[in-house]
Amino acid sequence: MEETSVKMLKLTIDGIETEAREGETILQVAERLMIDIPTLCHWKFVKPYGACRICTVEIEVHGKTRMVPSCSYKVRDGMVVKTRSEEVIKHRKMLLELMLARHSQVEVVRKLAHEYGVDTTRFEEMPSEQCINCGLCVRVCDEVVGANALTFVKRGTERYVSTPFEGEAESCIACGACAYVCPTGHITVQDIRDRKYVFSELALGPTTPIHIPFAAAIPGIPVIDSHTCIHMQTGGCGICSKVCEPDAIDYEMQDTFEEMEVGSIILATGYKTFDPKRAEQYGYGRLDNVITSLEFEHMSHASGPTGGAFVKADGSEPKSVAILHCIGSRDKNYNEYCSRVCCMYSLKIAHLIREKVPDADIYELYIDMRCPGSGYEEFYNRLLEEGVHFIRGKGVEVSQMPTLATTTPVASNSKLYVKCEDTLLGMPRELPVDMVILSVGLEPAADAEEVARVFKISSKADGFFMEKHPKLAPIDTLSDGIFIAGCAQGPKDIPDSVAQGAAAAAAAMSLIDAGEVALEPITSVVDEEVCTGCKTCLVVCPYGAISFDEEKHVSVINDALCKACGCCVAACPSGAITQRGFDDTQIEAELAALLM
Amino acid sequence: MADITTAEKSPAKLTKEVVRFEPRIIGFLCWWCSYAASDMAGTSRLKYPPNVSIIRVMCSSRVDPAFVMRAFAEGADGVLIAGCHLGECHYVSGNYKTAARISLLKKTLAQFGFEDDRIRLEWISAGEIRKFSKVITDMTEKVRNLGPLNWRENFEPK
Amino acid sequence: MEQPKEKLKLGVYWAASCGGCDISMLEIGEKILTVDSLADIVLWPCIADFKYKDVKAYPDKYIDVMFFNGAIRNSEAEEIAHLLREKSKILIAYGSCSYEGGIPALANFYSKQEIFDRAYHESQSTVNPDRIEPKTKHTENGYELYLPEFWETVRKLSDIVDVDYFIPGCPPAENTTWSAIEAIVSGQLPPVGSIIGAGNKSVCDECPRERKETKIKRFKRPHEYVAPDPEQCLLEQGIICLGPATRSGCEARCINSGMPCRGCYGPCADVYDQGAKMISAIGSVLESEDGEEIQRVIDEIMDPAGLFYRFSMSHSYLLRRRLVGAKEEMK
Amino acid sequence: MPKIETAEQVKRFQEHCKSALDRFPIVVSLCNGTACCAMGAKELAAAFEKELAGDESVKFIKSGCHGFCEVGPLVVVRPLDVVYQRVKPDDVPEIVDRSLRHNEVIDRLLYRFGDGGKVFAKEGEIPFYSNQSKVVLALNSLIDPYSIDDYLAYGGYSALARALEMTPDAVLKEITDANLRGRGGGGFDAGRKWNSCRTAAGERRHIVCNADEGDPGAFMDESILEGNPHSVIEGMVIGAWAIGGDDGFIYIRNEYPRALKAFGNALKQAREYGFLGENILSSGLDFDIKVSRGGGAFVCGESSALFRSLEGEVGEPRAKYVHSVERGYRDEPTNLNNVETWANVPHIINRGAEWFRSTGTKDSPGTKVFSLVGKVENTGLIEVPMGITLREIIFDIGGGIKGGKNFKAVQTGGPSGGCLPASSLDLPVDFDVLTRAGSMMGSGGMIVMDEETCVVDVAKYFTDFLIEESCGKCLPCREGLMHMSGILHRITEGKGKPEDLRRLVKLGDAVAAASLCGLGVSAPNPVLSSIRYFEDEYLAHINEHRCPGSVCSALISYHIDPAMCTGCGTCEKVCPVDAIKPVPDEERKDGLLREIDADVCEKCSACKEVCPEEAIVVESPAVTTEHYRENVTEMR
Repeated sequence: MEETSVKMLKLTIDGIETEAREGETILQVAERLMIDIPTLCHWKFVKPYGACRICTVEIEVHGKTRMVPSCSYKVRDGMVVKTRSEEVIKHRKMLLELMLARHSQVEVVRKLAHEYGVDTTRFEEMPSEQCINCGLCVRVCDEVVGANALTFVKRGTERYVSTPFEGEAESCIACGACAYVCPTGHITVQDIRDRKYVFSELALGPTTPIHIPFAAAIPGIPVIDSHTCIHMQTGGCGICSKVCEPDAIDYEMQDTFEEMEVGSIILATGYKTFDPKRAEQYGYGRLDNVITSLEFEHMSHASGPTGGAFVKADGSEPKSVAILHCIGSRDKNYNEYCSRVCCMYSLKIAHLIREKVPDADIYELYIDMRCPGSGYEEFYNRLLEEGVHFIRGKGVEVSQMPTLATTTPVASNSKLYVKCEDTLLGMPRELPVDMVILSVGLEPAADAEEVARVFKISSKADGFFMEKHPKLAPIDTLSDGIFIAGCAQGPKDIPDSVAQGAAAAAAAMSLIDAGEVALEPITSVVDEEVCTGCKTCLVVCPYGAISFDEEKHVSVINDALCKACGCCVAACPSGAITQRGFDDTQIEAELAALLM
Repeated sequence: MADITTAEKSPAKLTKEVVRFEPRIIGFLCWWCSYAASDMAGTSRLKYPPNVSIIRVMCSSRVDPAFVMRAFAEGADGVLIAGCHLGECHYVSGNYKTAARISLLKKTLAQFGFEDDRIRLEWISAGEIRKFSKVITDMTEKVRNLGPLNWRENFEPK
Repeated sequence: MEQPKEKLKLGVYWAASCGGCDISMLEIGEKILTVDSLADIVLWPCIADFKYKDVKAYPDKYIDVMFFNGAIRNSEAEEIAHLLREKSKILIAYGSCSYEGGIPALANFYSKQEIFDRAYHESQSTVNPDRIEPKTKHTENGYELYLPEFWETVRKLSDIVDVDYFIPGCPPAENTTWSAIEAIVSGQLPPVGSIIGAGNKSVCDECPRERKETKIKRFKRPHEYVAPDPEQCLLEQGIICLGPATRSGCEARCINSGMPCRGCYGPCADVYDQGAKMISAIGSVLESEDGEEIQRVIDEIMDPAGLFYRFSMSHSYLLRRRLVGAKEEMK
Repeated sequence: MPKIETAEQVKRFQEHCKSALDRFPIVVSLCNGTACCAMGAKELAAAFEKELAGDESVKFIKSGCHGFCEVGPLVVVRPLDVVYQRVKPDDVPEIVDRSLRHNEVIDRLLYRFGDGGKVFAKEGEIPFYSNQSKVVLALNSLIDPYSIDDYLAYGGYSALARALEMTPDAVLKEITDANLRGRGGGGFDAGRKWNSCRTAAGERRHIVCNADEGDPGAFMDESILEGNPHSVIEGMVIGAWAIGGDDGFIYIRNEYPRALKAFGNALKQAREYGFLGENILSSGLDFDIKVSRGGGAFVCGESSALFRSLEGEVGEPRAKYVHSVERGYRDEPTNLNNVETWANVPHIINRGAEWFRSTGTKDSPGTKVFSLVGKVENTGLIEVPMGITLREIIFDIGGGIKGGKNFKAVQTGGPSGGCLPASSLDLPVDFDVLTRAGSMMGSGGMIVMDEETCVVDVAKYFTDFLIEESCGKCLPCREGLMHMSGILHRITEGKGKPEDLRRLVKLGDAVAAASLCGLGVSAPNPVLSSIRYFEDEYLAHINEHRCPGSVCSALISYHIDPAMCTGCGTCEKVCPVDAIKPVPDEERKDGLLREIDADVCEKCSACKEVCPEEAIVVESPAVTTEHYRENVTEMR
C-alpha cells in the first residue's frame, strides 16, 4: 500500500491533538503518545479481541459520548478520546472489582486493581481461578503459531481453555507461545517425555528458536533454529520480522549446499557420547539426580543453567556424589573398547565438585585407573590427597532403595544407592549418595556409517573409521587424499586429537604442495595389436577412462583416469588389455605358486 | 593348524583314516574391502582356518573366470571371490560385473560337474572382519566335506 | 607362386573327424591344381587308399607337410599321431578338432560309459539285447581281432605330440587354408607353434556390424532371433555371439549370414581358455545394477558350457566334465 | 417440470395454479402449526385424510400456523368460512358430513368468547383475528406450505418477476422508500442496510436470513417459515437482485425441525421452478440459498456470532465496529435480515412503498408479528400494524388477562427486553417508543404477566437464561450477569440487602455499557426496567421479605383456608412430600380439617392446583403453620 493513499485523521486524546492513520485503533494511537491504557487481553501481534474491556475509554464523536474498548475501536476524524475520565475510571473499577471476585489470587489482576484503588470486591468472592479467559493463548496458537492446539470449551461462566477433547493436542508443536503470552502464569510447559529433566533448559532444548549459537560465537549474530521456529514449522508467527527494525530477518534464507572441488579431505567428524538410557540399571532418565558427565559439564559452566552452581534436581546442594566410570565402555554388552578419556575427566569432575562443595563425599568407582599422559598421574595423586574415595569396582546399579541386606537405609527419601563390588575389599558395597554422575564413553558419531559410505572409506568393527595402517599410517585411509583425525578414528583425548589433526593437515598440505599426485603404476593398458575394437571395455569402465580410437579401430586407456580396477582386463574377450602389476600371467603365476 | 603339524610330525597317524582332509582354497580378495578385512582380522587376532590362500586383486571385477578354472585345474579344491557389497564398490560398479560373471561361471561349472560350494562369491566390507572369518571357516568346512577335487586325475592318463 | 626346387610331399590325415576338413581343402577351388603342381600327395586316406604299413615304411621326416585333422578320440588316432609326427617334417593341426577338440570334444561332458550306453543301448535305432559293447580285443575262429581303445577324454593333437602349426576353423575357411598353404610353400613360416592362415585379432575385426556401446538387458535364445537389426552388433541385440572372443580369419561368415559366431576359430592370440573369456565378457556387458536382476538374466542363458566351449573343450583349462567317482576307479 | 424462464411464464403459471385450485369447490384448512400439532392436529389430519379419501371435491390443506393457538387445533372450512376450534378426531366425520356435504355450521365447535359468551363462526368476526391486519401471515391459513403451486396460485413470485424487471436501483429505492425496518430487533433501516452492502467494497456479497429465533416464548419466524416459506425465499432473491448478492444462507436453529423441513422443501421446489439457481427468470441473476443449521446458542442470533457459526467457527461475537454489511460472513459484505423482514419484501414490491407506509406509524411503517403469550386469554401468533397500543394487543386481541386477574406487566423483546407496567399500556408499539420506555421491540416476543407474577423472579429467570446463553467471551457479560443473578437470587430468597438495588443498577449499567455484543448490552434490560417500574416490589422482597406475586418460594408459605376446605383430601394425595395432614379432631379450630406443615412444604403448588375449592392460600411473607393457625381469622 502506498503511503500517500492512507487517509490521516485528526483526533484528540486526553487533550493532546494528534493525527492517526485511518484504520488505527485508539490504543495504537495512545501507545504512540505514551498514554497508558491498561489491557489484559491485548497483545499487539494478535487481532484485537475486546474481551476484558479494561481498555474501555470514553469517546465523543459529533457530540455523542460513548464508552468503547480502545483496543478494537478504530479512530475517527474529529474524535475526542478521554482515557482517564471519571466515567472510564468508574467503569474500570467496576470491571476490576468483578475480576477480583473470581481472580483474587492472580497477580496481574491484583496489581492492576490496586492501581485503581480497588483492593477488595463487593461481590461474592469465588475460589480464585488462575485463568482470566483473556484468550491470548488461544489466539496466539491460532493466529501466530497456526497450530490451533487450544480453544475455549463451554461458554459463559463455565468457559475455560483446553485442548481438543481435553487430551494431548496432536497439533501442538510445543513452542510454548501460549505459556509465554499467558498474563497469569496459568499455562506452563510441562515436560511429558520419559526423561525427567534435571534442568528445564536441558529438557526444553536450545532455549528459544532465535539465539546466539553459543557464548562468544563469532560472528555474534543470532540464528533461527528452523526446527523450533514456529514460522518455519507452521508458517505462522513471524513476529521477529515485525519487530526487527533494521529488517534483518530473512525466512527465505535456506541452508545451501556448496560444492567444492578439493584435492584432499580430512575427516574429523568426532564422536558421540554413549547414551546411558541403554544401560537401564543406572537409572538415567528414570531417576532424578542421575546425570551424565556432559550434563555435569553444562551445569558446571558459569554460563550454564545454574550459573555454575552444583545442585540437585530440587535445587539443593548434594553432599555425596558417586562418579561411575566406564559407562558404555569396557563392557561386552555395549562397547568393548576403552574410551580413553573418561578416567581423566572423571578425576576432573571430582576435583570440580571438591571445589564447589568442599565437604562433599566423592566416590570414584573405577575398573582400572588409566592415567597415561603428561601430568595425568600426578593429577590422580593430587585427587587422592584431596580425599576423594576411590573404589576399585565398577558401579553395577543405581536404585532408590537399598538392595543389599547389609546396607543401612538412610533416612532420606532422595538418596540414591549405588551398588558395586569393591574388589580391593572383596565385598559388595552399596553407597548412599545424593547424586550420580555417569562417565559415559565415546562412540562413533551417529552418521559415521553414512560418512564412510560417502567417502568410500572403511570402518572398523567398532564403527570408528579405519586407518590405512594402525602403526605406520594412522591418519591415512585406503582412499588416497582422504585423511582422518581425532575421535573419528577412535577415542582419544584432546592432545592426541590435536596431534593427529596437525598430522593430517600436514599430510593434506604435502599433497597440495606437490601439486601433482603420483599414481600407483597399476593402470591397465591396451595391446593395440590384439585389440579388435569390440568395445566391450568401453561399456565396463565406470570412469570413462577408455576411449575408442576410430582411426586405429582400437580402444585406448587414459592412464590418468584409469583407477586400476582391472574390470576391463577381465572383460576383454580378446585378451588385449592387461593390468600392470596384475596381468594374467602374474596372477596365474601366483596361482601356480600357491597350488604347487 | 595343530592337526596338520601333528599329522606331519607323526607318520603313524597318517595311516589312520582320521587324518583330516585339508582343502586348498584360493581366495581372490578385493584390496579395498575383503583384503582389508583379512588384514584387520589378522591384526585383530581373529581365528580362521589357514586353508584359504589369498590372491589380492584391486577389485573383484579383475577376477577373470579363467583364473578360477585355472585354479581348479591346478589343484584347488575351492575358490572364494570376495568383494565390496553391491553398491559400495570402490570402483563404482565393478562388483556388479563380478556378480554377473561369477553367476554365469557357477552355472557353467555346474555343467562341468562342480558342486556349488566349491566356488563362492561373498561381499565382505573392510569392517566385517567377523564375517570374513566366518566365511573362511564356513567355506573350509563345506569344501572339506565335499572332499578333494583332484581335477587332474580326471584326465591325466595313468 | 614360386616353384620350389623339389616337389613337396603332402599328407592329409583324419582322426576323430567329420571329413569336413578334407572337403574344405578342396574349397580352395582351382587352386588345388596349383597345389597339385607343387606337391605330391603321399597320404590322404580320404581320397586314396593308403595302408598303415605304407606309412610306416616311409623314412622319418619323409612327409614335408602333414595336415592332421580330427581330434584324438582313441588309441588308433593317438598311435597314428605319433607315427605321423615321426614321418613328418611339419605337422599341422588342421581344423578345430585337431586344434582344440572341436565338436567331438563336446563328448568330454560325458564319460566313456555314458557314451557307450547312449550309442549301444539307449538310442532308439539300436537293437542290442545282448548288451554287446566294443572290446579292444576279440577272438573269432582263432583269429585275434583288435579294436582301438576308446579314450575317456577327447584330446587335441597338441596334447599328444608336438605340433608345428595350427590352422583353426570348423572347417577352416577357404582363404585360411590357402594362406596357410601359401606360407608353407613360400617357406615364410612363423615360429613353430604359431597359428597360420588366420588373423591375430577377433572376429569383431572382420565383422561389419556396428557396436554402439549399449548394455544388454536380456539374452535371447536361438529360436527368438527374429530378424535382428542387420547393422547392429548381435551381442548388443541380446544374441550371444562368440565373435569378440574368437580369432579372426573366417571373415565373419556366420555373422554375415545372420547367425552369431559360435567360436570355431578358437581363442584370440593372448587367450588360452576361450569359454572362460566369453563368460567374463558376457558378464561385463549386462546393464543391470541389481543383484537379483543380474541373476535372472544369467539364468536365461541356457547350456553355457555347451555354448562357450562348443569347439574349444580340449583347449580349456578344465578339459572335461568331472568324472564322479573316477578317482576310485583309477586307484 | 421445465423451469420458468420469464415473467410472462410466471403469470401464466400462476393462472394455471389458480384454476387448479379453483377446481375444488370446498377447502378444508387444518392448522398444522406447532401448537395445534401439540394439541392433536396430526391425529386430526389423519382422520380427515381417511374421511376425505377419494373425495375430489375437497382440497384438504395442512397449513401453517393460523395464529389462534389458544384454541387449537383449528379447522377452517371454506367457502363456508367457518372456524372450528378445539377439534377432536371424533368431530371429523360430523364436520365432513354436515359442513362439507351439507353446508351446515356445527355450533358446538365454534369459538365462544368467555363462558357462555358470544359465539363466532367466521374468521373475520372473531376479535382475535378482526383486530389484526395480516400481511406476512395472510397466506398462512390458505396455502399448503409444501406446495409452491399454492403459493403461486395466490400470486406468489410475482414480486420477484416484477423486481427482476426493475433495475436493482429501483428495487432498492422501493425498499428505502417503504422505510422497512429490520424486524429482528434493532429496527435498522433495511433500505439503508441494503444500500451499504451493495456499495461495500468486496468481491462477493452474501444474503443471509437470520432464523435463529432463540427467545423463550417466541415463534414468529418459525411460523412464517413453516407456513409460508416461499415468501422468505422470494424476499431473499429480490434482495440478492437489489444488493448484488452472490449467494444466500439461511441460519435456522436446529430446534425447528419442521421449519427446516418446510424450508428445505420450498428451496427444492424453487430451484425446480427456476426461482433459484442460474439466470433466474432470464434476468442474469445467479443466486441460491444454502441452509445452515444453528446449534442452539442464543448468542448466534447476534450477527457477528451468526457469521462465525456460518463459517464453521465457534459462534462467538466479535468486536464489530465495522458493520457486517462491509465485513460479515468470511469478512465479506453481507446483508443480514431476519425472516419477517425478508417476508415483507415481496409485499412491498407487489404493492409499493406507499401502500406499505400506509400502515403503521411514520417512523415504523408496516405490520409486526408478535407471539402473544403469558397470562392472556388468547395466546397465539398475531400480526398488527405498528403503532397499535399494548392495551389493544393485550385486551382486544388477547382478550385480557386470564382468569380475570389484574394486569401487572408485559415483557417485550424477549429475554433482553424490558418489563413494562400498566402505565405503559397505552404506548404505541413501535421501535423507538419501546426503546425509550426501557424495553425493546425485539423480534416480537410478548409475555404478559398478571398480578400473580413476581417481576423479580421474572428478571431473575431472564438473567439466568442469559447467563446460560452468554458466550463468556467478554468480562462484563460473563462476570457481571453472574453477580447480578447472584444478587437477584439473594433477593428472592429474602436475603436482600438495602444496597442491593443500587448495586444492581450500577452493575447493570456497567454491563450494558461495556459488553462486547448486543446480548450483553441488552442483558441487564429485564433487571433495569423492572427496577425502574417495580422498585416497590424489589423493596417488598428486600425489606419486608414479601413477594407480592407470591412466587418466590422462600418468601411464601402455603396454608389451607379452613373456611373453604371441605376436607376432600385431594391435596393430601398429590403432595409429594406428605406435608398435608388431617388435623386431629381435638385440635380442629375454625373448621380446619387439613393442615400444611410449612416446615415440610416444598411450595410446589401441586395442592393449590388440584384443590377444587380453591382452599389453598399462599401467604407472603411466609408464616409458620402455628402462626397461621393462630391468626387464621385475622389473616383472612
